[in-house]
Amino acid sequence: MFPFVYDFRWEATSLIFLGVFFAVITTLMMMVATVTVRSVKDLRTRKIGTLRWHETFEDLPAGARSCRFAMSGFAPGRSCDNFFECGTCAVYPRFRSLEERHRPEDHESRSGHGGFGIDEKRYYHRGHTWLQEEEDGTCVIGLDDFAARLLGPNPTYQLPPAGSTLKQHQPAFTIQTGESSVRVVSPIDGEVLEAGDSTRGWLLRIRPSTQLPHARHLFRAGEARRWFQAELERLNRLVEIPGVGATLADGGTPVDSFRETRPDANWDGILGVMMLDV
Amino acid sequence: MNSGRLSFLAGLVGMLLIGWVFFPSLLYQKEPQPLQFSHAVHTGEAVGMTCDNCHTFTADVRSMAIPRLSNCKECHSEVLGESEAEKRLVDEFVAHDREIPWRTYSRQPDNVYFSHIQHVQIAEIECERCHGSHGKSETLTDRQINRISGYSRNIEGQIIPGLRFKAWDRMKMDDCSDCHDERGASNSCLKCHK
Amino acid sequence: MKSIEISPSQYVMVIDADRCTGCGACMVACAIENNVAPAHPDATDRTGVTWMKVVKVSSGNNGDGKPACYLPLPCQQCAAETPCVTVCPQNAVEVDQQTGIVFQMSQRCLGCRYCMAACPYHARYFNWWDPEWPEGMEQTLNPDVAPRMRGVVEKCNFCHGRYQAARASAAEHGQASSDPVTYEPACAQACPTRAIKFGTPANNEQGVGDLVHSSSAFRLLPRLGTEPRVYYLSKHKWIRQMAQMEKETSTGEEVHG
Amino acid sequence: MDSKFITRGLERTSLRNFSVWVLFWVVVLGFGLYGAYLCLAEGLNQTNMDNRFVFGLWIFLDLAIIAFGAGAFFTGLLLYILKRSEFTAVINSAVVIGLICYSGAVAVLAIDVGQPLRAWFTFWHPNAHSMLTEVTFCISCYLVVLAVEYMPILLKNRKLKERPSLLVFQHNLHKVIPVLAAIGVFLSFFHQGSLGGLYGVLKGRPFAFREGFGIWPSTFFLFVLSAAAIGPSFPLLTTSLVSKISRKKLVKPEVLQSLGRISGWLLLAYVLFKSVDTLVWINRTSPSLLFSPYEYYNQESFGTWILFAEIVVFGLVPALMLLTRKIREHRGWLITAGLLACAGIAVNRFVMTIQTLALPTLPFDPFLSYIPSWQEIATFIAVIAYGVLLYSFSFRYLTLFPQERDLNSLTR
Repeated sequence: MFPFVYDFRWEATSLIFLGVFFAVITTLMMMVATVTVRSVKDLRTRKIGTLRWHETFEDLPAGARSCRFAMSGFAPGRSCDNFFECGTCAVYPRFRSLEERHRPEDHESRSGHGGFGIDEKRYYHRGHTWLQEEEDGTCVIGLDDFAARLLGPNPTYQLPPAGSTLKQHQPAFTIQTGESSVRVVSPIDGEVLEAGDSTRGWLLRIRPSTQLPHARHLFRAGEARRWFQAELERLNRLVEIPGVGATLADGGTPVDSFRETRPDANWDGILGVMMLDV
Repeated sequence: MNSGRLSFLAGLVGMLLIGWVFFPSLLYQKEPQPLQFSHAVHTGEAVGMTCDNCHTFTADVRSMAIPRLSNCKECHSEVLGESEAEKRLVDEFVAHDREIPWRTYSRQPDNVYFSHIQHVQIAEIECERCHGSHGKSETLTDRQINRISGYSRNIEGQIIPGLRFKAWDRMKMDDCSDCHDERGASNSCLKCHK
Repeated sequence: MKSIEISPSQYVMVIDADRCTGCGACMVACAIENNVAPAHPDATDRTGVTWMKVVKVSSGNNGDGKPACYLPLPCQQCAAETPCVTVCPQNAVEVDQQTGIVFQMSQRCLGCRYCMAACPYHARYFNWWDPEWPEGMEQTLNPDVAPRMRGVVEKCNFCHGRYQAARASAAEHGQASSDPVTYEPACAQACPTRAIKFGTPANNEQGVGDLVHSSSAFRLLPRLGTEPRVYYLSKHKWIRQMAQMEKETSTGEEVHG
Repeated sequence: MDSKFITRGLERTSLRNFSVWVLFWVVVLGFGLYGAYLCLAEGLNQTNMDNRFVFGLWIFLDLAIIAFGAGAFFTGLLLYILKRSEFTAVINSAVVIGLICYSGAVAVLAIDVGQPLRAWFTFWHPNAHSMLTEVTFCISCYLVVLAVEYMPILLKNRKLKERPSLLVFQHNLHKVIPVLAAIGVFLSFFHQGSLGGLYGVLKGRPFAFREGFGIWPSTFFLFVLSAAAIGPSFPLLTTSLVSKISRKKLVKPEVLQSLGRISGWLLLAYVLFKSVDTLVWINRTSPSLLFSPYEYYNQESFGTWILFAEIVVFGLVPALMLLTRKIREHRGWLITAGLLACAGIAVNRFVMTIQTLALPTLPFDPFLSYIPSWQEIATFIAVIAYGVLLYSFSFRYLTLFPQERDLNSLTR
């Protein structure tokens, strides 16, 4: 193996053979070393939050990753490959302008679609939270109708204290319901000012780092309707909910709690898959 | 220096001590020689003996014999000097005509074939080449036997990391083959193994 | 058959198949000389260790006046493309350049048995059991041969213990180590009919130098190109043809050794 | 109970059912390990191998399962090197199976050699001319590669990835997987080939001996090609089997059909080359050593039917089946074809090992037979049980089939 080992052979065959072997071993060791060094570096630079979101995104079922323009019909079948960061997405501006030209914003005011209350003033995030700008410039965050029906009655919230920092797409708070707990991702970067509760109609008051109209990754009412529709279909593929699906086209109202209609389903799994916490 | 680093260093030193001091003494079983003997006195100017005066070829000419009592008796039929060892030699061994159970330092493993005659007579290699200054030593050290392999430490080498600084520091296969290489002798397995 | 490529100073064995009576003395002498432990009670003829093995070969109906012959089969000490040497993963088999002896280093052997699969002569043996000698019998072990342990391969090495001893006494008489020495393996010594001859063609001990060129000399499976150092002699054509796998030879033409 | 460890969105059987399943295999494993222990402690006299039949069941199985493990390298080649991204669906499972096959084979080899503690000698004093040296080096390296490839799959476990250090390590490791896959392909090419070369170089065994290019006999290339041919077939089979047992849809049917089609082309090429090789061997190689090839098939148990079975029944037939669209699109037939293809490779490995040793070389030698002892079979069963256990745990707690969440509802 080595020249100092008795009966090491200085012949071409041996040298080629051992050369290849050592090359392979060295490459392997270098790779593991590089990976370790990079990991240590990543741990030091505290990119964990972003990284975790990227990993979570990669792990999402394909159905949960469809592009917003796929839902609006401008990019059929397109999957998001930018971690839902529409702000930095290369194709966003093109599709956006297309959308604006061909389908001017739907101003048809309806209190709900598919039985979900959609508020024109609110911005919706794909983790089933919404953001609403208050008069004093702060924002409040709440859970949308869809999430409320997924969670069922009386969920408990573990909210971050005032002064905490929120990062877009990274876990903001945890909800406990039944046996399962799910992490809800923050719709935007910001600082927590005050924790609320469900009786006040919102869960967190924050000071966002971005002004809402510039937060491209959030949905406005028109888009949110289509997205709710897609989410309902996704849910229906996971678990057949009586009263949802086929009946929805008739404008029927979904049940108040999905859970109660199908108590036998794996609700922990469903929660995770629907609320981007896999 | 924080306590973590300190305890790491302490542990390192501790482990090194165990490995370099404690473990070898555990690994090797010490066997004292039955009698003290000074090669230096015999090979010194006063007596002037050479190695082959006592270490002669065995009958099959492959080994050098460890001297038998008859060798000693040639001079030591009675006490010559004043040393304790010599008194014991005469009292315990010569008087009862009992062979001295010397412990051999350099017996090779069972699968090794070593022929002294080929090395000493044909190749004319000096005794010192392999046995070092043993012929000038004042005392006989304990024989150390590896408890696992059963080999003498003179074969495996006294230096713990296994290094060889002088030709006679070790008598391992590599040492044999190095010398064979130097002298252009064959390094075929069959030459030394049985 | 190709002419020999064996260096005249390397050892050859010449076994006269016509003289062999199948008595098995060579097998016994070999086992004793080389410290082969008594067979385990469960051992069969396929799991025992017999460096030298005498096999009986029947002629069928083409006896040529000799209905059967005995072939003592030691390791054939192949001189060319030695099959066991190239396959060993860790250089535990070696051909000694001076003597031509193929030497199995049992201490290096992993026991993978690839060499046994490679050997066309089935002359290699695996230690399926721990070698055990009856109480007291270990005193009779030959000090010139190291016993082998369980799980390693071993084989005939032309009694190299005797070679070493011969080498030492040659040295005593001042003979340089490059000259071949004369010695006789245990099987040759024990053969009551002197069917086994041993020596170097150069020194022509027991006439081996002439015998290997005789017209009745042949080797086993010569077409494999292994150039065995073990030669056989027979005046009987069927034996020669059988050993060389030559089934079609025209009558009246002698096969030259 | 253990639902916190199961990937969200995957539906797994209850812990109770799983425990029963595991317990059964643990008992089987225990029995197998006892047999293996006997072989190690008492020696190889526990087997029915002997000085003539020096290799037996174990070598045959090693060769076969290493060929089956080729799915790991071949799927890696398709996915990471040839960028066929649809095979993301099976890569994790293929890696786990590769790991099981290789580690199992290495474990059996360690029992098969007489002095396992001397295994390092091969590394310390390698004989570069021996095919076995090459096999030893490559398989140990590749086992390391597989273990490293398994790590990101393992670290994706729901609980493990909670730890930032493991998450980051997994993330970075995943980025270099294409390099690992490339090394894996390189190593696999050589050791799959050398396993074939093991027998092809044996001039002393005219039944196995083949001519070739340079130092490599033709069996070297045939083994590489045949391993690549069932590389896609075996994951197809295992996926179907796991799907059956777990009652889940695991991958889209198109992926399996795609695997089948690739397998079919490679198998066809293999059958072609194997036929040419056999003809050269019958007409040139074997006669040149004075061995009449027809004699090999005169023996009672090994007639020419085995040659026919190997090349036609288990070679050409599945190749054509896999290349026929209609058959491929029928789930049952697809699996049957995959099964036939894998059986064909197993027959080939059987012929190269067992039949080679059974046939005599010396003119006065008899034909030999060999039946493995229960200890040998037990050791083999231990490998199966180990594989089932490792796979079961991986399947339950890791995400082996990324498409599974999209294909199954979460209704109990």
